Amino acid sequence: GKADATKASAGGGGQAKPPSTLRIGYIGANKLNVPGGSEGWGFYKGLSQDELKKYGITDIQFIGFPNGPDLSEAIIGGRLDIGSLGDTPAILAKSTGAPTKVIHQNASGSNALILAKKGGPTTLADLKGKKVSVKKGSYMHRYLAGLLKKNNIKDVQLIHLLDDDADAALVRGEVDAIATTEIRALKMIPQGFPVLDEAAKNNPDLVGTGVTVVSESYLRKFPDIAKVWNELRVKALDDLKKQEEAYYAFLAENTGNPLDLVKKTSPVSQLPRETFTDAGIQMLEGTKSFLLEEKLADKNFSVSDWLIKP
Amino acid sequence: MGVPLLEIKRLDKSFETKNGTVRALSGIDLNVKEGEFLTVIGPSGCGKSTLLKIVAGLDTDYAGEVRLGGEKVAGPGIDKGFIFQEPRLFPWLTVEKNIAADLSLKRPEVRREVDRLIELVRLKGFEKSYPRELSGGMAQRVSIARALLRYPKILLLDEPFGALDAFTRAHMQEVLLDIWQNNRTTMVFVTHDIDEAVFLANRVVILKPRPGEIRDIVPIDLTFPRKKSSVAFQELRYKVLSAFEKLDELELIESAGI
Amino acid sequence: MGVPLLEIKRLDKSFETKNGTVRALSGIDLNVKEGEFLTVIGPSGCGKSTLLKIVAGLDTDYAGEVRLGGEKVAGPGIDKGFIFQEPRLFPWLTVEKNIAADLSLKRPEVRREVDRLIELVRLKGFEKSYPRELSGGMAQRVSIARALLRYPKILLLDEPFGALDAFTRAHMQEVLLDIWQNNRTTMVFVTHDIDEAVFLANRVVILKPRPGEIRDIVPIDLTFPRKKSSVAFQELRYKVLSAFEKLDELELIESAGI
Amino acid sequence: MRDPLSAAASQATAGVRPRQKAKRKRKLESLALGALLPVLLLAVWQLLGDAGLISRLLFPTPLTIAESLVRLTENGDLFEHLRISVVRAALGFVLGGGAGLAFGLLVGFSRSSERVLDPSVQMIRMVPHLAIAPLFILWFGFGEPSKVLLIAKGAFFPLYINTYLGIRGTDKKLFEVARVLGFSKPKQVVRLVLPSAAANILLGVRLSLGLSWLGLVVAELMGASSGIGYLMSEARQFSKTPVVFVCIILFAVIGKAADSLVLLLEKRLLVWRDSYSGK
Amino acid sequence: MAQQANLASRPAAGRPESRSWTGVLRTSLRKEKWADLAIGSILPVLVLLGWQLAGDYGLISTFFLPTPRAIAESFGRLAASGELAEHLGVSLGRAAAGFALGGGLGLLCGIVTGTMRRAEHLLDPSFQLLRMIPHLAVAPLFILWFGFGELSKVLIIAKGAFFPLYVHTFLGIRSVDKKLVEVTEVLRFSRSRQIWRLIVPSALPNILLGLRLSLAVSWLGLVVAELIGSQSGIGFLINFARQSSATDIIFVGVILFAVVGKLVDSFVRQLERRLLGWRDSFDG
Ligand SMILES: Nc1ncnc2c1ncn2[C@@H]1O[C@H](COP(=O)(O)OP(=O)(O)OP(=O)(O)O)[C@@H](O)[C@H]1O
Ligand SMILES: Nc1ncnc2c1ncn2[C@@H]1O[C@H](COP(=O)(O)OP(=O)(O)OP(=O)(O)O)[C@@H](O)[C@H]1O
Ligand SMILES: O=[N+]([O-])[O-]
Ligand SMILES: [Mg+2]
Ligand SMILES: [Mg+2]
Repeated sequence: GKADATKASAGGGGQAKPPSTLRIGYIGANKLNVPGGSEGWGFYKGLSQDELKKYGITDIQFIGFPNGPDLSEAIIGGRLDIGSLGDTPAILAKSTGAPTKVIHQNASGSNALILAKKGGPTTLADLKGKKVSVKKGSYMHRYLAGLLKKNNIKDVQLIHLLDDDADAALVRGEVDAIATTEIRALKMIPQGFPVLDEAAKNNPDLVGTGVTVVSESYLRKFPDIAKVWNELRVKALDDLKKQEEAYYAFLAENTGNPLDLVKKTSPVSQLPRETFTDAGIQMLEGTKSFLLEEKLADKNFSVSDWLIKP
Repeated sequence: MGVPLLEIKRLDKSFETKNGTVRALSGIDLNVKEGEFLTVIGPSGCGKSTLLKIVAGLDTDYAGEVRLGGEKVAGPGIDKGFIFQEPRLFPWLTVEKNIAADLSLKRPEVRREVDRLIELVRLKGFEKSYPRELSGGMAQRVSIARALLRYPKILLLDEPFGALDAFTRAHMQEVLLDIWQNNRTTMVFVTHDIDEAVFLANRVVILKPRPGEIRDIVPIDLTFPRKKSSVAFQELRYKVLSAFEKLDELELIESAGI
Repeated sequence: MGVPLLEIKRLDKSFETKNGTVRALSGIDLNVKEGEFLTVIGPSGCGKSTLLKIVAGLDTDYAGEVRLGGEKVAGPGIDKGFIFQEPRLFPWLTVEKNIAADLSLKRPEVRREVDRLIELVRLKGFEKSYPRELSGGMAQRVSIARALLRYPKILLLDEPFGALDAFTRAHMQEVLLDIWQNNRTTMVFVTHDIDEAVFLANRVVILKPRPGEIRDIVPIDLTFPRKKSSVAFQELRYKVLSAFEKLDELELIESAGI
Repeated sequence: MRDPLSAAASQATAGVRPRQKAKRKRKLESLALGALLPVLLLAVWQLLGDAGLISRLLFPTPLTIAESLVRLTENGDLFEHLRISVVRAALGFVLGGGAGLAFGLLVGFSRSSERVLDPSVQMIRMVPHLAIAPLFILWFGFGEPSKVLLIAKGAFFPLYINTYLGIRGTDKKLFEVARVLGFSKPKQVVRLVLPSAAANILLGVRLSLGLSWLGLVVAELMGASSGIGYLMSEARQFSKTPVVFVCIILFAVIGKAADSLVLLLEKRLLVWRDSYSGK
Repeated sequence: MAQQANLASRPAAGRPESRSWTGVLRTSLRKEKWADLAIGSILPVLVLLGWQLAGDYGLISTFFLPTPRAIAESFGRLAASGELAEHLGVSLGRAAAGFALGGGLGLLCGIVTGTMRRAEHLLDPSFQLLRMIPHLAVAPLFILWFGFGELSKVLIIAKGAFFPLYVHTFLGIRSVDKKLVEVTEVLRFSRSRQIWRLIVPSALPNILLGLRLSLAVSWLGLVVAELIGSQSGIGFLINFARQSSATDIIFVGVILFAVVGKLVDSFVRQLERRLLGWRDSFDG
């Protein structure tokens, strides 16, 4: 992959000119039609656009997806150049042969929690023989399954439910617990649902990470994209650190979530400066082996080959 | 013949249409005694079918009074048999099921009676045919059999023999007279055939059109069986004819030989 | 009268139904000359409508030969006018539009002709009425006007006057004879009325039923205008009657006075 | 004149056999014609895939899909998924379609219930399935009841509206006949309205059946662990595209088979019709 | 021919009388319409009332089912900001385009397969197969083929709108009375005249029914069509609200779906009433 890319740029004789259009996918139905994080901020403020213009990229399109597999499919189909999604769906797609490379990992991205129903289980061990709902194929799935394995809790029945369906099932008491995102959990906790576990607090190795992937075909057209992208990102990060309140307000408006919850769940302090960290790569490896072990992913692949390290 | 079974008083009926009001009937006064055979003639569109439908209770939107057996007609019912101008068969039912209609052919008395009527209207062999497989006259005979099956107190017939050839028609006239005489069914019979009107009736009602009014009522005091060639018959026939239309039309009668 | 316009040779027709085969027509041999007025009578269900439909080209599933103007009849066409036994009006079109059918009333010659025909069939004032607002006879007159509008070379009429009262019927007979004499239209006219058959025809074809076969053809060599009361007319009428049915039925004729 | 059939029947049997043969031939012809497009599509698809003109990752070729189908059938899982889905769809159809039929009859028959009920029914018709799934779970849980109910909601409307309008299409002339013959209300329904509305009701059945079947996709999104709809969404979540296609094709083929079954029924029930059959 | 004069003359008083009569008819009709509206609202109003009370007394979880008042407040907020009108406009545009395309094709294909048996044998089985392919499964494929723009959204809606109109047009045509077909044959209607003067009017009740179902499918199809790569529309509004569990906004969307859908449906029924005035059929 990487060799290909260099060959392409060498063959082009100097600077290959990327297409004027760049298509970026993200997960969510965001009002401002940009992703969150420093990447989103850069585009929100117009900083990144200015930079990309230098490379002749004048038309930047954003596309929101309801979930990871849809985004992966769009990349495979050549409809997207770059996409940010959860590590679990990205690995699953890669294991089926998706032509992607990772250009950035947000290692401390996604916290998840296990909430129990009222009057239900009070400890993780109580989950034995119970029903727990989760959106299968998501990072919560990986977290829950990893957690159960780690604690050697058997006979747990995993129920596939979409997020708001899961909340309803919990309220009704139809499931004994749910594995859910932090922000959704924060809305449920005040209603009296006890927390059985929190990934970031108790099992930092199981939090979801987010990856930004680029399609191999785009990489051939613009071999420097990884470098350029990360430069943009760092620049945006520096900018947003100067105005944290404005950043939170942006996130709240973009996602429709209340400001206080946004501050809690997406603190600026967690936005990484590095392109990759060892801990992050460790987590990717862990997730991959887990998915293979569980037979959720078909084929093995090399994580280090997958990443475009600076 | 008994008390008046059917009383019609100052009956007025108009239809409201997009193009204005069509006055179909106006000031109809008529009594029909129990067991009487009344025939109704009149030009096309003069309101004969409308009158019959009102008596049947199918149309209750009129001015005036219509009483049957002393009571206001509220709606249709099996005591009032009706033979429509068109056959109106249920296309999804075979001949025998059309005749039985809502009665079950599994009941032996229904089965027997339906078979008898099919023979009477000369449709043996077509019991299991669907309406689309019948000729016009055959369909009309099915609809006659259907009405006869119920032995109503009063039978309202709207040109029932219009699609029948002369011989089948004569046969059906005999059948009808038989039923009338055996069951004392009161008959109100609309026809276009003046001979038929005189041949069957105790009285012939002649309507004139636009609005439909009674022009004349001619009593036919001939005994049964009647002979159409008899002088008395021909005289009455002429009387009905002259009542039917004004004199200048009678010239047409002469020449056309109606 | 010219060459044979319509030639029918050894025509056989049966219907396959769930209950077996119904033989509707068998061994029909018939020639109709150009400009001839042919009437067809026969008992209900004997195959008259079936015969007409085959001539019209509506039914091509038969054995034998049917040629019109020397050519095999391949399908229906405006050179062959057809008046169906039932009115068959388009329920969504007004009277005038039903008559115009596929012709546009915006064309002045169509408009004029439609108006003339509406007057002729006595429906003035009902141009804008829908079929459901018409009486049985009125609907039938609309369908007659529709067929007349096209001035076909041959006109096939299936009991066109069945739902008309005696006077309207006499009027329509006059109208038809006028058209026939002015345009030399060839007519094949099915009727149940023996008087009518004799009154209009050059020849009367008498069918017998099951299977439909030609029992007899009676030439009517009376000049027009004809008088129904004339002795010559009555004689021909009797001839047709006796050809129509066997002798024992003739007794019925006597008594019923058909 | 009294013996129309028997004499004629024997003579005609000779003509029956060739007629039947012709009929069978026509049937085969139409079948072949109908298979033409799907077969062509599959062939082109396979060729394009083999030639590398379409992404085999996104559009696994028919052969790959077939292999995947074989693999799925080998352990018998697929049949179990299918069985469960068919039962769900059938229950939902019976419940929703049955209610649609009943309400359609009620509203079709009575002006007053039409005025009270129809506006609300029409509004509920316009409520999106996906948006209210959480409410279904809240009220009915995510067990069988809510799945069946969600399917039933979809199945309700086509049958409702076709029954209702089928009844309103009944010829008034025949209604007059029924009244004159003194049909009781139930007899009016059974002997007049249902046969007359039969064509529309059967169409409603076809559409409802289709929606019940397709409704599985959304219904089995709600906490299912079995069923073909579940199999499909799970395969999507895990990017197992051949399995997704196996499911899509199963949806299409089984749905079409059920549809054809109703068509067959229709042909039998509507033999009495005398209507246009195309050129 | 005095009879003819008779036939022609209408009662002299006919005209003015009839005018006043139609006037009466019209006002009574209008009255009836208001009465219909009132009666039709009884159920919804009762439901709303019960819902509000149940919410106020804590009988239902307002987290999942906000009270009508809360929904109305959200509605007011969104409407005041002009957001709602914009989403609605965009969605109406998409639904209309998708409906026009899919419904139009459905009508056309229905006419083709309905009137030509060979075309039926060739196309109908494939159409029926396609009908049984789940919406949610093809939406991603459409995006692969046609991109994220309006085109794929419109096409997703069109796919849904196609089938009801197709199936109903086909059925309507195959229900045309053969007797009337014979009339057009005898009068030698051209093929196009036969279609427009006989087959379409006669199939119209069914076509209009198909129209209503197609419109509904187009409208509801927005939820799926606006799932991927959307920034506006009622479907997006609902998806956005789902992302942040804003149930009050979800309900604003759901209610908009119901109300607008019902309005469009009522419009078609009005059309139905006008176009099918000639019918002589049972009216309850
Ligand atoms: N439903 C209706 N709406 C409007 N006008 C109608 C309706 N029914 C009948 N009419 C009109 O009422 C008049 C009388 O019609 P009716 O059917 O009673 O005539 P009829 O005497 O039976 O004629 P025919 O002998 O031709 O059957 C006609 O002018 C007809 O146009
Ligand atoms: N479509 C059909 N399928 C089966 N049998 C039919 C069909 N059409 C007509 N028949 C049969 O063919 C025979 C002749 O019918 P046809 O309509 O020609 O009679 P007709 O002479 O016109 O009678 P009528 O004077 O009663 O109109 C009848 O026995 C009828 O049952
Ligand atoms: O992006 N995820 O679906 O986790
Ligand atoms: Mg009448
Ligand atoms: Mg006939």
